[in-house]
Amino acid sequence: MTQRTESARVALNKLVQDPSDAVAGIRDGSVVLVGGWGGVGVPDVLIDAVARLGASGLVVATNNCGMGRPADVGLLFRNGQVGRVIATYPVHPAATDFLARFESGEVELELIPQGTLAERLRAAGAGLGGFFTPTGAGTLLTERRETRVIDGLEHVLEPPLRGDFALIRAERSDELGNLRFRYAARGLNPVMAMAARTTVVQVDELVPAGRIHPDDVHLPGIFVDRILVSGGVP
Amino acid sequence: MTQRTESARVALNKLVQDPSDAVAGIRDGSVVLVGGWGGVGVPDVLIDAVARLGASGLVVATNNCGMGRPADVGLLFRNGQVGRVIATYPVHPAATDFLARFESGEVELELIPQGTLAERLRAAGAGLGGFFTPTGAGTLLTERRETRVIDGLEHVLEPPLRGDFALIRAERSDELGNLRFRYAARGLNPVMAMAARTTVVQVDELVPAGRIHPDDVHLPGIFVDRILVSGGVP
Amino acid sequence: MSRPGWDVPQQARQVARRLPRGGYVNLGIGLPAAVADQIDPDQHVVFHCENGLIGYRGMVGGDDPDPDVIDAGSRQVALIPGAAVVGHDLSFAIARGGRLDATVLGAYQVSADGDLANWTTPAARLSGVGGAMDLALGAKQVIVMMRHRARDGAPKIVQRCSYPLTARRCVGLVVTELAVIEVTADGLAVRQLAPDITFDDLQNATDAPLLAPSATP
Amino acid sequence: MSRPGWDVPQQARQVARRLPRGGYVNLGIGLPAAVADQIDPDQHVVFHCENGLIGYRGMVGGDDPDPDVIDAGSRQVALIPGAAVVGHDLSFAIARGGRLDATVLGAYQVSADGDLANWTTPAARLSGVGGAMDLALGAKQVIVMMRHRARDGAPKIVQRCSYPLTARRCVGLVVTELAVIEVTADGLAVRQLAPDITFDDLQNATDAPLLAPSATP
Repeated sequence: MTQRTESARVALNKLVQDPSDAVAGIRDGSVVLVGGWGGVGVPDVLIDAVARLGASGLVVATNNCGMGRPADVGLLFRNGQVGRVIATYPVHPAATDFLARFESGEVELELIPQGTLAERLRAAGAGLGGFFTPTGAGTLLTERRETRVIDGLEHVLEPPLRGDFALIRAERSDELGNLRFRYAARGLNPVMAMAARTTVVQVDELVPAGRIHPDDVHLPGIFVDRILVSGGVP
Repeated sequence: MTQRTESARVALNKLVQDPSDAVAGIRDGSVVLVGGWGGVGVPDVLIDAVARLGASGLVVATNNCGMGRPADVGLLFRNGQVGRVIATYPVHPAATDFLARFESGEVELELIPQGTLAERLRAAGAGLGGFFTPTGAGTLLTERRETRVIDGLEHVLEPPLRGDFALIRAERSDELGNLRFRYAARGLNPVMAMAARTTVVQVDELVPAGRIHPDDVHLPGIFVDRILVSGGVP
Repeated sequence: MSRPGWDVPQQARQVARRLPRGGYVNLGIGLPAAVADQIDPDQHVVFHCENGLIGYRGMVGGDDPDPDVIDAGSRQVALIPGAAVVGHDLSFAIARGGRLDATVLGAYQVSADGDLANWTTPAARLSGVGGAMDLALGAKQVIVMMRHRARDGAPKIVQRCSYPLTARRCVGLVVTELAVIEVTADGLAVRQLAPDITFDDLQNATDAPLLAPSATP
Repeated sequence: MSRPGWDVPQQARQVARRLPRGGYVNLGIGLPAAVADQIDPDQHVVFHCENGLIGYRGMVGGDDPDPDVIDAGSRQVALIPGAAVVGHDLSFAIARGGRLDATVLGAYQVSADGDLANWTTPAARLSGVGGAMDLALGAKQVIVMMRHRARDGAPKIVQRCSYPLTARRCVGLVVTELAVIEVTADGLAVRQLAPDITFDDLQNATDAPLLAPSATP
């Protein structure tokens, strides 16, 4: 008589060999959290695999909407796979594929403050039902949100943002999925891993269990379901 | 025309030499967050300094209420300095000083689930106005909380828990207050540091800036105001 | 004086062998702590502690005790290769966010429909709650490991809890020194009896009606 | 073609020297990024970037660029001794939790009472917001660093913003290529004029009334 029905996350056998196995299960309409900030920490091989998979009508949460790299999140717009995107900074001049789909009305955009994006992801990961924040209160971005004055300051109620899948990138993983990130490539990757039912990580390097000191783990493997070792799209 | 009036946290000159300087400013009625979980990560020299300072009517947030060590949070109960305590597990048999003050009605107890304590502290640190959680809904512990059904599950609205001071302990600090904790001694120390207007850390070891790799910092120095180097109460 | 049923290590083994292979499992304080000592390493269960240690095991001969490596009851434990440490905020985000495959908790009372009472009694003027509510609500499966009766002999498996609740309808399995009992939609189904215990013994020690092993699928 | 007033490095120095000594300061994208290049190291300002880097500086000769060490505008920067890295959740907890002594942001419009409009224009069909709202609300002091007029010549310091707001009454100081202007309870007080700029020049380029340096305490 369990209350949650998600499949068990197991500490064992997280390693997948093929990019297509890494993204298996992403379906039309899936909510996919895509890590990376600007050009760093981008899970390019996983994005490329989603492009090959061909699922469409995806709801994508991302910081940017593409920076003109061969396989950043822009590829999913180019392929017409995105139905809705939740983003904070979609206006980079190189986000031409997003722009075209947005202009034609094929893609719906939910623009949210960057801190609210991070906090909504974390709220999902932490099992919260939502939170009040003053960020964005009284602006166009929160017109449809419930509001409440707390300590004299107007707050908006933000819901958790849960993903079916998170596609993230890390520098290093051990066999249990304990991750290390490198400088600004950390970004949203850890909170996205927390917020998804299935978290897939692309890592540059795999090391044996025990090689990363327990106090040096950035994100524990309990948040990681599948590990793909790959240095990136050539 | 700033919105916040707290004094500036400066990256410079965080080091204090004397325990009394470390806790200066704690006054009657101050809200003091005291780190440590069970017997580990306990800022004993700082607690001892508060005992010498003699402020009373303190509102203390802590996991436990004492484990019978010479200078754990129990000392503040022994001294009659605590008016109200927010705790998750005050029933350890060694918490005799708390017990006596509680039985006599001198100390008021707010008992909260451990995860809610951590989350309320983090909410304060993250500038949130509160959050909805299912934990504790429908129990005696949340009888006075606002409730709301979210996704079919009853949630309670929990407010942030902000401290005037946080007294925490870390293994190591650099000159800028970047901290490393050791195993289970991490505990509530980092979130308490986030939640307080003034955060004081007792560290076993001080190292020069640059000695801790930026990717190996557990808690950045921006959350730390004062550093006292001390190996503990003899 | 020998008591009927399993001893604590045997009871802990009954819990341990039912934990999901390769799963992440939290162990509460008290009796559940013993499960870490009885797990078969080939099950590859990773134990999570509310204090932020993920991946620990019971101490064995030759282990050096480390004062900062302790379980929820402040008992010395050891870390496995691949262990990780987080603060309480993340430790409870894990528990509350649904990342634990199971938690093993002690209890004062468990009801026929899986209600759990394990943090206070009606008589208590003072109680501790710790992580009980977070874990009972957040883990995918809640296993209760407890003595079958209270010290005063009162049955702890009851039709309806008379003690203040920790969480409703959360318990899936109850392991006492007398039996392993599953909470099912049809009622409390006995899955295994301790060697020297009969079904009638068990029913006599239990307030709520039990379904005998033969009567359950 | 030379334009009147300070060049970008000079303008950045005007901002830099007004940053609190030993303070934690966030720099937004665009013009504010240049402040990291103009800070006096003896001020011991620690720069925070929304991407999670805390403690960076502009590149100097001999620095090795690292692709993962970049500022909010993806410009190469270098880390100082004592730098720390956090994820976006903690980076924005810092910003929203009131830990930043100041943030330097670009703007489309600033009003006489410190309202900030810097994320979209009425004509825009598409906008980005990034961390603007988090920072404008969370930092203890908001400093705007911008060109004095828009590309079409329209004044950007206005009596009342006509563009959608980022946050109300948050801006404390405005530094343009023409002047340093403080938002006070009495109005917009000119604190410093660029060498070749007169007060009348400045007022002519500004929609809101200004208080002349001599008229302000």
